[in-house]
Amino acid sequence: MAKMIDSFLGWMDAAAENRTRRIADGSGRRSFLQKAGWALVGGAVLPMLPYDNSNGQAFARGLGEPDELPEDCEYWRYCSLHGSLCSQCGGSVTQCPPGSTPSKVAWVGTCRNPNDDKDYLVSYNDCCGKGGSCGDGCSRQEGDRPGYRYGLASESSWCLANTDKGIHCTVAIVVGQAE
Amino acid sequence: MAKMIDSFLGWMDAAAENRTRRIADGSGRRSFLQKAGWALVGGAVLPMLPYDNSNGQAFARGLGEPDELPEDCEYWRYCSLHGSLCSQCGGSVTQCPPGSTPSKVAWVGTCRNPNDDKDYLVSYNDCCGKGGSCGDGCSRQEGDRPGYRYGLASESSWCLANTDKGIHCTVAIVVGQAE
Amino acid sequence: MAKTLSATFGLLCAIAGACAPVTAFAQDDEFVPETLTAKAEMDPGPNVFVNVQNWSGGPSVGYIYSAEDLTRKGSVSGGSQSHFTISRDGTTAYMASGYYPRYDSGDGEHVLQIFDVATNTLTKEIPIPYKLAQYTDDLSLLQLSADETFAFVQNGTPATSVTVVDLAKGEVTQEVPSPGCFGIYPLLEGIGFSAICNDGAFTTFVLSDDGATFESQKSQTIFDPDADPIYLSSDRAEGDLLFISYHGNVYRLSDTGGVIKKLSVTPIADGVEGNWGTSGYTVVTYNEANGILFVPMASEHHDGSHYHGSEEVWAYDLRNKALLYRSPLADLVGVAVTDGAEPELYGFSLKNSMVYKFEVDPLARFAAKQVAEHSVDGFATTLMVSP
Amino acid sequence: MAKTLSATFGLLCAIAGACAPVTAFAQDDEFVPETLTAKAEMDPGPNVFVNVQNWSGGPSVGYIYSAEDLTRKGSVSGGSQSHFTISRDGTTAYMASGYYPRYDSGDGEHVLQIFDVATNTLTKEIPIPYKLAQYTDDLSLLQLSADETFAFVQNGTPATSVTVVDLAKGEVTQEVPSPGCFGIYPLLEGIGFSAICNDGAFTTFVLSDDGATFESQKSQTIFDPDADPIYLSSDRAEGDLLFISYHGNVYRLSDTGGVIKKLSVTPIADGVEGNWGTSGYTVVTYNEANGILFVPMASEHHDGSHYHGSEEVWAYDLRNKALLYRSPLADLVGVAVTDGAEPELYGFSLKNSMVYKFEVDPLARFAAKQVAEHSVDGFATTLMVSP
Repeated sequence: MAKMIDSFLGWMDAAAENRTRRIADGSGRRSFLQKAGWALVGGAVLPMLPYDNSNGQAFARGLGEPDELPEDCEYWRYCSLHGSLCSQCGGSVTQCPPGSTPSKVAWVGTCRNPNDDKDYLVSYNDCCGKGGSCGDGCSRQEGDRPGYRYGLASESSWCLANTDKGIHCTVAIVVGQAE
Repeated sequence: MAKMIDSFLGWMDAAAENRTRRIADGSGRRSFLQKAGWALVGGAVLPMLPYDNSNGQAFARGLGEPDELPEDCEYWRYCSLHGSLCSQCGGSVTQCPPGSTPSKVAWVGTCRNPNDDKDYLVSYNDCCGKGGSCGDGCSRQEGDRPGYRYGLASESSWCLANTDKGIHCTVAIVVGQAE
Repeated sequence: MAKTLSATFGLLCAIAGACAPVTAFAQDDEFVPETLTAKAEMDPGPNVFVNVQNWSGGPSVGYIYSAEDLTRKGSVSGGSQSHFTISRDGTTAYMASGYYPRYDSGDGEHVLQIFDVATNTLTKEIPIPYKLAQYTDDLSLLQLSADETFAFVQNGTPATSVTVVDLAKGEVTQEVPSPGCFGIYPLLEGIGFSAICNDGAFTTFVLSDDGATFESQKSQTIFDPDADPIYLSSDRAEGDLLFISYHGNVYRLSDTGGVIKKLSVTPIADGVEGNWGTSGYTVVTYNEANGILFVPMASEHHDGSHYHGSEEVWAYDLRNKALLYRSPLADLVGVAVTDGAEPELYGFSLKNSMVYKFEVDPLARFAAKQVAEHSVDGFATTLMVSP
Repeated sequence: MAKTLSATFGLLCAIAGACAPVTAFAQDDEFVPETLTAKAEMDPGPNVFVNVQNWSGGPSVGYIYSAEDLTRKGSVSGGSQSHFTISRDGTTAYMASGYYPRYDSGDGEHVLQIFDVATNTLTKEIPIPYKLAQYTDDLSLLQLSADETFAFVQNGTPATSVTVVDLAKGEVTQEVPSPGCFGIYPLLEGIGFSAICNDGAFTTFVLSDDGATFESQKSQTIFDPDADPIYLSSDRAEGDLLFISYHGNVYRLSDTGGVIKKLSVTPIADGVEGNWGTSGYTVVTYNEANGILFVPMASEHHDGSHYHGSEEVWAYDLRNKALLYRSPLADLVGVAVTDGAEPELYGFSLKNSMVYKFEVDPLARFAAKQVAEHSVDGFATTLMVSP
């Protein structure tokens, strides 16, 4: 645990600073902020396919994960999760249930993958635009901080930047390696 | 129980017919229907004071009731209740909680009063226009019928004729004696 | 160092603060970041639908479970106090519900929504008169015409009427007055339906092909609403309509010829000790292949107990008028059985917030035992099974 | 006997059918029918307010209990994901919340609502920018200025800012950008507030008298958000601000002079075996008369456990830096204590859905024991006590 927090702190400080500086590409703070703002709205920076019929099997590349992923709160990538599992209501670990919309913004956790003993950055996106409950809730919230560090704030709705607000469940996307 | 049902049936049939005919005052079915419709919308026929600060002590006249009224589902006048008790959330047996609005329409039950061993007609009005739950729910529903006898249908919202729909709790008003 | 920040600059800063963690990803070559998607379609296969009505000012939900193992596959959501049905082939779902923008005050609107089941998406929303019955759901409160071109929606203000919706055009064709009558039981041919009336008769409404006009016929007295009231719940048996009373009497009715006729009344609890009565909401479900009616029942039933949960589910052979088996399935308030030779029975419990699947053995007098379950959050009284 | 009914006639018939039972009343002379009313005002006396946030698309509710015995006296209801506060005298309640007419899709609006507590009625509704923080409630997310003429509302889109509302005029005077900062801690004089920022500093915003402009000052670093993060929860102690960290370190801060200064840091769990940490949401409450801080605490605290329920509530003498008593009050996530010589402590449990009253004995090292309880339905993280 201590090591993960250390890693997390490192990522929040120098490492993240370095990386974001690289992304910013030296084109000025204001320009970077605009880009970052866009990236944020675009959803966890990564290209987001609108629909996916792979049943969530298209992931786990390079993570050394088993074929069958666990569905309980103790699954490693749920370390900072605060929400209900989309895998229990028609989605998967990385897929929103049919008819719901991934949140444009997310909070982030740093979780230790027991399969390769490395720390990964995990983006926790809410699936939005659908009423009703999903499955069991998880509240591990490791690394959670109040809104003064909003990017780590698991107590916020993350459908807040979507037009359709209804929070249905939460997915956990491995978006990077923590150094 | 059997006696109450008998009484209830009697009231639904000849007795009610006689009474409603008297109310109708011989001025024609269509006219009666219009009056009845008005009475219905006016709230259990009876004059309704908009506000009352008597703490619900203004009732129990002629019912032989004790000063302190019980708050549980087994209280005699709750025989057909299906809802939560307004007395548990700021109202009383006959009073909607502050800031809520009595329903304009109601379903009716026939309950045996153990204090005088008589059967009474009880109007169950929802208190409307307020969100959130009240206290414990009661579901005695004696005499309940499906919507084909809507005036006895405890499975309906009875805020349905109010502008403000939110159902908060239900009161039980003794409006008449059953014969 | 007092300073005045411009709003624009401040907002951008804040976004950067929020997204810095998100924008950081690894440079490691072997790692490929995952992508976030929405699943395009539910997994195929037969489904169980449970309509969870929201009575607290929030969204109602049609939850969709695999009929195989009750895995939750998806859901569709609408407004408050929903009524719900599906097309015969299970590919389309319909929900009539109310939206009250201020929850507890002011005006609202009532709509009929049409959903594509496979994708769980809303495909059409049709405004309907602001008269929708705000009533515990029963399958009889939202029904389709025999050819599934019209929807019939129960109104209650508390005056009762039925809104007729042309599904292709997406518009209301008329409001059929049905004073003192309630429940919608569509005819098997043509555009029309019957309704239960307050005097124990039924009225049958036959509509014109365009849904714009109607003629009605009232039946003889079918049941005694005082002495032997029937539930709204109904199912078809070899083309006839089945109803059941609080006291466990099965009414078999014909609706051919534009009027309801009573074919038989079968007391299923006669001769059974313990004062048994029907118990629940969706209490009538019939397996066609074997002619077996499944009914949730409770002993020592009394005035007011008719919506309580079951003690047992009875398998009653309606062709041979024989009670075959009493399965000890407690706390159910709704049951639905498939029509095949090997019936599958589903049920749910409000008390336990659970939907269940039961295996029924035709060789063991249609005894039922639980084989799967899944939690259901909320207030539900109806369920349906699709192919 | 086919017939066509006119809609008008049908509806009237239906009304008659529905109301016939209602219109029937007795002819007996001695019987006086009861009247149906709404209670005009709550019973007088001090109150406990619990804000139940609705995250499921329905109304949030400020539940009002008698501070005497926790009898439920009333409630006020608003939109989704409410933030809530009351005036110093307890006569006025404020709720900032969101209305989303379609619950799960489309636009909505954010409003600040003002309620008269005595009558439980809405007296004013003020539209605010569609940026309200959709965040687990904390008292710091909706606050009043010292003189109660302005309200400060926390925004989060996730960019953070504060909406300033002139309560008399009923309008928004400005949106103060507070990038990377969160929480509103009003100054004791003038129109202004401080906020906690992402680098462990605070920023203090001093507004003009008309609320239309501001100046801001950033403090030195006050805490380490990585190593010793503080909760949003706060209370005043002799005019100073108290915060507490996940690890049980009390930060005592001054906000006089328009900037936050650190006065002291007091670790309340130092030397106590069992790796104790703070546990809950509303975790900082201070009794002025005796200088006692009450904090819900849990042993073996770890990363992610900071919002769990308490194992104990600690009475800590902040003037003498002494842990006086550890009351075994389990599962609390929020506490509030009165300021008098004989403190009354209130708390609630999400796990048990209960609000509790505890008697605190100043002669027994401020040990607390339960004297009343009442159920609370829903998700609540904040509570307040009024005179």
